[in-house]
Amino acid sequence: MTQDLVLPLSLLILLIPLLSFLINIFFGNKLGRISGVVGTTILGIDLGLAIAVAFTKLSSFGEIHVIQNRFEWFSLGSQKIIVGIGIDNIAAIMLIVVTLISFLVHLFSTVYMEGDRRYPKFYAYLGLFTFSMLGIVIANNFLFMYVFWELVGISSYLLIGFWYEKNSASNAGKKAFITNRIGDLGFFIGIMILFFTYGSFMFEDVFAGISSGVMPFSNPTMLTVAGICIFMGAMGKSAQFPLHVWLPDAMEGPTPVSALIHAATMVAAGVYLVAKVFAMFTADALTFIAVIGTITAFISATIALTQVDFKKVLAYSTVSQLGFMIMSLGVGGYTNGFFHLVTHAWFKAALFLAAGSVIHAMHHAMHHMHDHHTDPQDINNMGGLRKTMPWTYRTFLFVTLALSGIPLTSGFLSKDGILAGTMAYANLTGGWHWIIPILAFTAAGMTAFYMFRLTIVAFHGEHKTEIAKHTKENKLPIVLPLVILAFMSLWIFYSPNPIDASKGWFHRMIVQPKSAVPAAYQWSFLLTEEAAPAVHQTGEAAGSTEVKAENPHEVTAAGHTTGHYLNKFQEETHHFHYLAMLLSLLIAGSGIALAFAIYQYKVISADKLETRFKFLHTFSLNKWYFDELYQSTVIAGTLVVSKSLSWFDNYVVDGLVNLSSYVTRGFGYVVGIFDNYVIDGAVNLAANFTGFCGSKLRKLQTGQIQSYVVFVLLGILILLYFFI
Amino acid sequence: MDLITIAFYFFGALTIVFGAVVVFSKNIMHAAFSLLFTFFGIAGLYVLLSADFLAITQIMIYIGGILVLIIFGVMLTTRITGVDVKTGKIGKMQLAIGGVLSVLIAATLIMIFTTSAWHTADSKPIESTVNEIGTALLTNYLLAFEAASMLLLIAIVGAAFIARKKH
Amino acid sequence: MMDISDLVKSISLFKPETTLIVTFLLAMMFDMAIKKSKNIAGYIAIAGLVIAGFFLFQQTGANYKAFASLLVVDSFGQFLKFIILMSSLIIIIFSFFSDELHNAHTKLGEYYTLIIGMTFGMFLLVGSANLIMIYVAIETMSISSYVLAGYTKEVKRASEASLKYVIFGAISSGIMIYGISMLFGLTGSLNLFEINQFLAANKVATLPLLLSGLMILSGFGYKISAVPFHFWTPDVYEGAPVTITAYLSVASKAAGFAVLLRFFKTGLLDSIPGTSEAWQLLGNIDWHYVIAVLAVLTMTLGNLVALWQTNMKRLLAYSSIAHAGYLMMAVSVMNDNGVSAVLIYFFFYMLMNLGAFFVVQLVANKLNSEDIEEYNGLGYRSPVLAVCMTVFLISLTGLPPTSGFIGKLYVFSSVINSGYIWLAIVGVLNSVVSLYYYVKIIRNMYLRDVESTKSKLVFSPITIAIVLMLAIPSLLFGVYFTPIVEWANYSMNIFVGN
Amino acid sequence: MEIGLTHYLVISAILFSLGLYGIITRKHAIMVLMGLELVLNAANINFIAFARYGGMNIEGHIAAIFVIILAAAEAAIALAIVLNIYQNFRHVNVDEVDNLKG
Amino acid sequence: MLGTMNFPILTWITFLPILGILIILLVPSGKDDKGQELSKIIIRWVAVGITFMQLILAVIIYLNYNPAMAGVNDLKTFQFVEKLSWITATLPMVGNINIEYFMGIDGISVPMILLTAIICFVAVFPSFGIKKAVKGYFAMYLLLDLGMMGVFCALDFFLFYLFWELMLLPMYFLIGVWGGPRKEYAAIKFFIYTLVGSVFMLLVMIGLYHSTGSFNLLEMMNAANFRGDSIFGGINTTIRYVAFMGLFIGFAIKVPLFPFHTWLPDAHVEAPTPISVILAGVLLKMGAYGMIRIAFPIFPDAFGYFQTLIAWLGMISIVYGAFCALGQHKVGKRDFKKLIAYSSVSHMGLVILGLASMRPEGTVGAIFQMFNHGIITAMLFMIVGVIYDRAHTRGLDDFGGLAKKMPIYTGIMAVAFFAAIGLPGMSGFISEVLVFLGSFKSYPVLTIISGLSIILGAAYMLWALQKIFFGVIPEKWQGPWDPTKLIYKTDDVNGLEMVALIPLAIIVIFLGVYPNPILNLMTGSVNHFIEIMRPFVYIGGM
Repeated sequence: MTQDLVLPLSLLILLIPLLSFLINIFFGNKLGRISGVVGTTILGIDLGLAIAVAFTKLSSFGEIHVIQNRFEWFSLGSQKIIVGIGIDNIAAIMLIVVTLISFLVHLFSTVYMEGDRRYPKFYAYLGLFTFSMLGIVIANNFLFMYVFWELVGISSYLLIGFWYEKNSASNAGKKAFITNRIGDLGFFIGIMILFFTYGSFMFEDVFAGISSGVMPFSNPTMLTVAGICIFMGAMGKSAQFPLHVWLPDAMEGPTPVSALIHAATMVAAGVYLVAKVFAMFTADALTFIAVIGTITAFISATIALTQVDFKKVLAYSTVSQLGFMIMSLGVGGYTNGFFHLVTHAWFKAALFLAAGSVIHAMHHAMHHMHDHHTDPQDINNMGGLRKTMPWTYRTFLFVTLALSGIPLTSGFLSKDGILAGTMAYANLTGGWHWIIPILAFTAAGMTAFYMFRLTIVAFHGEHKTEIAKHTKENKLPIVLPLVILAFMSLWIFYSPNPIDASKGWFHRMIVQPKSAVPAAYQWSFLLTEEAAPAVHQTGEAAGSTEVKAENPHEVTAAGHTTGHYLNKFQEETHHFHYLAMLLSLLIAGSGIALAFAIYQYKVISADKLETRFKFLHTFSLNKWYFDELYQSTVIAGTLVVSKSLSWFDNYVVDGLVNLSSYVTRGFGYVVGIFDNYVIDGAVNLAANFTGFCGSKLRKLQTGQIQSYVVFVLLGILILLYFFI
Repeated sequence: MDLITIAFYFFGALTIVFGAVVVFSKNIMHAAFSLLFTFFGIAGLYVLLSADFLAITQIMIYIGGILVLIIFGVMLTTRITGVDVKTGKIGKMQLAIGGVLSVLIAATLIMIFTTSAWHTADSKPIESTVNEIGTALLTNYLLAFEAASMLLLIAIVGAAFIARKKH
Repeated sequence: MMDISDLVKSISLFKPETTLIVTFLLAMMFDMAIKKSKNIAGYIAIAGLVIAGFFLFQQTGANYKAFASLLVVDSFGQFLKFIILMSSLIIIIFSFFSDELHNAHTKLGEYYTLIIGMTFGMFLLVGSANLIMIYVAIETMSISSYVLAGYTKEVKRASEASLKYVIFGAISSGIMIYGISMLFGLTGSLNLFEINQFLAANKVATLPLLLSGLMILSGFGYKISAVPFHFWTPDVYEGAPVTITAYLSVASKAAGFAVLLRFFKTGLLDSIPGTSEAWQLLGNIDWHYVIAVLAVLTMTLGNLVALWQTNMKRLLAYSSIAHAGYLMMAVSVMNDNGVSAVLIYFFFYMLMNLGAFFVVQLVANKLNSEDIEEYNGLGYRSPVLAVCMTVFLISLTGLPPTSGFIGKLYVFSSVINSGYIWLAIVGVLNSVVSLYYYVKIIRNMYLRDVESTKSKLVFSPITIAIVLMLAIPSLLFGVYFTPIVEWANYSMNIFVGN
Repeated sequence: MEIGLTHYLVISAILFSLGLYGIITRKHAIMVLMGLELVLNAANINFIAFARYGGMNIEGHIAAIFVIILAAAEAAIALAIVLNIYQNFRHVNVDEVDNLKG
Repeated sequence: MLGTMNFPILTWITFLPILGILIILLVPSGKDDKGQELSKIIIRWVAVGITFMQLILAVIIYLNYNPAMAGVNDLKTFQFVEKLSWITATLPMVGNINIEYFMGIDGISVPMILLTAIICFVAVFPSFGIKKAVKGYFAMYLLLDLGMMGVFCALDFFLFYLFWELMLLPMYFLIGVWGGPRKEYAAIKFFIYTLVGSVFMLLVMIGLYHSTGSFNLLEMMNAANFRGDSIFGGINTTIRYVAFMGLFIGFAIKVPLFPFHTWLPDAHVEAPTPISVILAGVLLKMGAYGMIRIAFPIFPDAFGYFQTLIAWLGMISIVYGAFCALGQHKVGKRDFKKLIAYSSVSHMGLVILGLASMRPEGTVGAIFQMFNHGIITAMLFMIVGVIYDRAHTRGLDDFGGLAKKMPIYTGIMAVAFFAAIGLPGMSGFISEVLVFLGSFKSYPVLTIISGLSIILGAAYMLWALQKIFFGVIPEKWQGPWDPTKLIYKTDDVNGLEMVALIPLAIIVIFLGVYPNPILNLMTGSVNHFIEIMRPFVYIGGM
């Protein structure tokens, strides 16, 4: 495939899902059951194309930074609105991620959504979503980014609220959309600042502008502000603290949707955005990003510890992992952050689809038993599914390992890189920044714990209910995607070395872009050794269709030992690589062990722990007093944090969100009252006053002629003395 | 004090006193007859102002015409046979307002009359005005004179129509 | 002193008025002679008016101080005389269709006769240039109108109207004549031209001049219903027969404005050459301001009180007070532009106001009521009439594309051109207020009682034709008004002598 | 003190005010008309006085004559109307003739 | 090319409704029920025919319009110009009074003419539901159409004013006769409110006439034409500021801009569906159009003086309108139309903000927003009309779960709602973005605050969407239709409604993807306009 074909094909990839949308929305009712097949087929074609394009890009043109075009969307006379599409390496990989997961979800849904009244519509929405998501992927400018950003939001809204008969579903959809819009506002303000300053929406123009030293409002702080504003968009989409509240609610949507949108792709869009515009973030902005990511990762991990809803656990886990990615990008670990995005996409999609599989099976069992009250998503109703659903269990277990960061999985590779990056970062910057790796490691440990808690409670042991006993393994269209996704979580896809990804193709292809921010406002350790020329090249090439970035191979060739790394940070990361690996293995291992101890082998009774935590003095009477006390300080302490953070999340953060929504609505109410009574009141008052004057003046007309004469005479006298 | 002065004060007093009786009297017949004296006083003032023709006209038209008309009016609209020739009670408020207003107007007018300079000229030798008036009415004021005749015609037609009983 | 040639010329220029006198006499005689015809006097009156109109037309271009300066014949007067003539004509035609009048009397001889008499009085008033002449003319028209207002004499409210009118009118003219006597005392003359010369040559005391001016204004003001001389207006308009109400609201107002303008321009204009932009008035009194204040009072009171009216005639009475206010705004600028605006406004005002009253009359014929509630659903009961009424009301409000808007346009134009922005603002706000009560009628006609079960009202085609003949020009002049403007511009020069 | 213009004017002013007072305060319509006559006569005194002291200006006399004529005509009409009121209301109290108002 | 022909196309497009009115008035009303029904049908289709012909003329104008010619203040570059002497009379002080029949269009008016033609055409179809006094209704409808078209074509202030006022009465009747329960109040409120605005305009118009000796708008835009001693002569004088404010308030009432907006919710709530459509679709645009065409270029100095205030008012309108719409879920009866009415306040505030920015992006965005808001809000009101026809209620609480019963309707509705909240792919997005981009350059802080509307808009629109379409269908919707028992009809949209709605939806989406057909029309004119204003205005930033 030649380079010229890449863009037309990308466009085709973008538009094919739209076709699916159009077919299903307009002819869905006629197609009926076939719409699923149509959608899946179309996505299959799309996937094929995406693979072709991505392979072409990565294999043949890997050294070309981005293959892109630019064209005028519309013009305002002299001011032209230039947009375009572009495929760089991360876009190429994202193409595969999106189309593959979308394809698998399509496939999965043919069974899962079977029998739904709005089956064709579901496929239509999926098509719309895929279209929008692909649009984000291939956008090479802020405007398109924003356009598809919004479209993704709306398709997410439609899909979350797909079962709109449930109030909770439509509420969740609304909440998701509006929370996202808050982030989008920031995003939009950021775009305005950049457009205002650099006169273009194109990434390359903006970066060129920044590197030439032009600052928004001639103030470098404003560049940080612009960066944070752009990042706000990512916070909304990627459910970062404090805008993360919508994601757990979004689980009201059908589970395949959760897999596609709220696990693998859409929520990753924020991370993708940060990666795309990584070059424009200043040191301050990056710090902000890192802190937000860390907080998110930690808080949601602790919350996930105690959730009982199958999907909620996964949802918080997703938030937590997104936090990891954002954190990684924030500390400067560009490659690892994006790497985690990709690996996470596979195994989190697998987890959700597995969850879907379980729920589907539970539903069927309930249906079979004529039970309509049990919560099919409560893990305490499951248990022992290992026996009834072996394939689901196996894949689930494997991807759980991946998520927990156990060697031989992709998750191990990416998470390890992130953790090393945080340590490198803390080491380079020092001070309170050490909190970031500490929290990151804690969160990683908790991840392992809660994932295994989930696995054990749901799949191991005995059937906790009759329903669980009656579950059956699902059909192939459900199982196959699980297997494929689990398979994708093997280390081998990314690096030949199961413990070090840096030698793999991924790290070779995904190279941290050169920061466009002038050195004064950027971490010194993120700056590449050689500076100016590459930038100029970018600037000159602004008009052409493609831009050659600095080629890492050339650097490697030209440089020597330290020059192997692009910058100080990568070098430092490499130093911490093994330490981080060791630590993370240790922590993950103990997490898993603890989970097994509590839930599998019941060495420590979870119930008792909770009870004793609540009634501490009864604990003291217990004969395993010391033993338990020792144990409980760790676990119960964690529980306390978890509970309180969960409470905090539910009541304070969510409460704040709700409060702000109440305040907003209340304000709306007050404004409404104000409008009714003050503004309109003033208008009516003027009218009434006029009428009042009229009614008073009318009294002069007494009907008695003599009083008229009095008025005339008085009038003359008054006029006389008035005009004298 | 010469005769003219005495005459002025006499006629002036006649005019004002009876004028006051006209407006203050409770009995309408008293008022009507007081009006006669007022008109007479005014005619006297005219004489003092060398307006001989006007004085005669005043007596003839006003006393002879208008006043008789008024008395007829009184008689036609008031039940003579009854005792109700009084003009009825008037609200105190109305009286007060009327009083204050009249006093204000009088004060204003007198203030203006006493302080302002009026167009004055040396008088020509005084002779009978009849000639001059006659000439003026048929030359300079011919149109007004004719118009007045038209007006009287209209008034006759109108008054006759209104006063006529239903046919 | 008047010489013979002056007299001959004067008499030749007096032909329209002479015609009216002859008509008056003929109408009276024929009415007595021919008993059978109810409207014979009316037909004669129409003929007389037409002939008078012809003679009036002949005077085009004349500029003459007739009858030893008692009367001025000029194009300004000619315009307003035409207005008066036309409204007399229209009113007589209206009267043919007035059930109110025909039910009250078997014969209407005096009625038509008095209308001619009143027309005669107004003709005199329009041309008068002598204070005595003005007094005589005002009395001539007043005396006719007192009788006409109470023409349906068995009707209580008509007789009440007539009483109030006569008392108020007599007192106003009494005050006016007292003012005239003071002006005479100040200037030693009754002739406006001589007064003008005297004032130009001598300095007179301000206070008596102001007082006499205000007292004279009370005489004019009562004719044009300016606040505070307006009090008779609502009561008399409500009580009088509709035709007379309409007549009073147009013709006698026209005469009043004529004399008002002539008094100021002829009597008080400082005729230094080249001051046609804005009249400099003699006597150290800011008459612009006086009239402007009266204008504001007049239109504000008229509009505000009109808001509360439920009787159509009374409502239109207050509306006519308000319109007097607008007109006075144009008077207050005291320049030729203002005069032109008054003339233009008057022409359109005649069309729309007479039209509105005629509709009131027709409705009253059928429904025996002038209550605004009776108009409910009129738009469905008699579509053509209601549409025409809407045109008149919109025109009275002064919205395009009706002629009323053009009138307002010119009035505001003259005001703004003279820099009285505040006055213009008060004026437009007033017209907003006026919208409310005019629209109230439209509302009743169309918005109320929509699916009415009441029967359709059928009017004779000829009455509909008459209404249309007033409504269509009201609309047409709203989009093409050049002839009227040209005519008014031709006529705006008030003859001031040499 | 020499009797001058002002003396007459003062009489006129008082007469004028008296007339107005009568108009304002009397109930009986004919009394109101009498007040009106006083007003007109006050004006006439002015005319004549100004004529006398303004160089025997005959215009003042003419004016006075017209006032008298018109007063007569007006009185005739007014009385006719008052009679008509009497026919309709059976009284002539002007302040009670107030059906039209507001 | 038609543009060079002598065919007076503007006259035709403006006065075509007269023909329709005449035909309608001549249609006999029919003797019996059948005859009456027939006459109603004829009247309706006459209206369809006339508006369709207008639409065709508008398209012809559009196709023959040359975007390269700017117009604004330059007679030579105006197109389809018709200039005839209309009123000439001599006046003593100002010389000749010259009123011209002067029509012509430039890039600012073409989109508006197109919009008017489209909206008037589609709004005829919901009018088929009008049952009483059909003849009067359509006569008034066409008269309104005439007035609106005329406003956008006129280049003579007098002519403009004539058309401007011409719309008042038909609108009064259309709301007052065919409106809802409080129609009288709403109608008179509309009437008086707008009259207050236009009388000030009248005064300024007269003043301008006296200052320039002409009613020609283009001449008024040239400072050289003002006589030095005239009231509006000179520059930066207080009287010019006052006059500008007079004009501005006159137009702001129509827009409607906070705090002159309170007539709008009432008028919308009470007006029948097609009239709401026209009101929101075209009438509101006239205010903003008047500002661009008259107030700003004639008083550029005063505009510069008040620019920041205007931007503030725009911002307040945006946020305030959005809050009021949001507040609708608590205040009084939750009326669907009121919600949309307030959203109009918010969206039109955006237009003002864009204009106040005096940037090409902002101004083009503002005009495009006028066009888009016209189309989108027209859709929204028709959508309300559809359920109102079925349920005879607009209370948001009366609905629920309609998505199940009326899927097509829900689809169209979703398009309209998403367009209203500025979703990309819909035309509203483009204009919103352009306005914000422009205003951010001049007024960054105000723009950011205005950005709140992005969130609030989503909040109230989605809330309404949820109320109506999601959840379960209330009891009263189930079972056969019976208005007496509050059981509503739940047929999906019918053909007639589709004819009205689908074209609009297509326009919205098409322009959202490819806005050039409209943007290209106006860029030339807008840039020229900005150039004229440039010396006087604050353009902020860098």
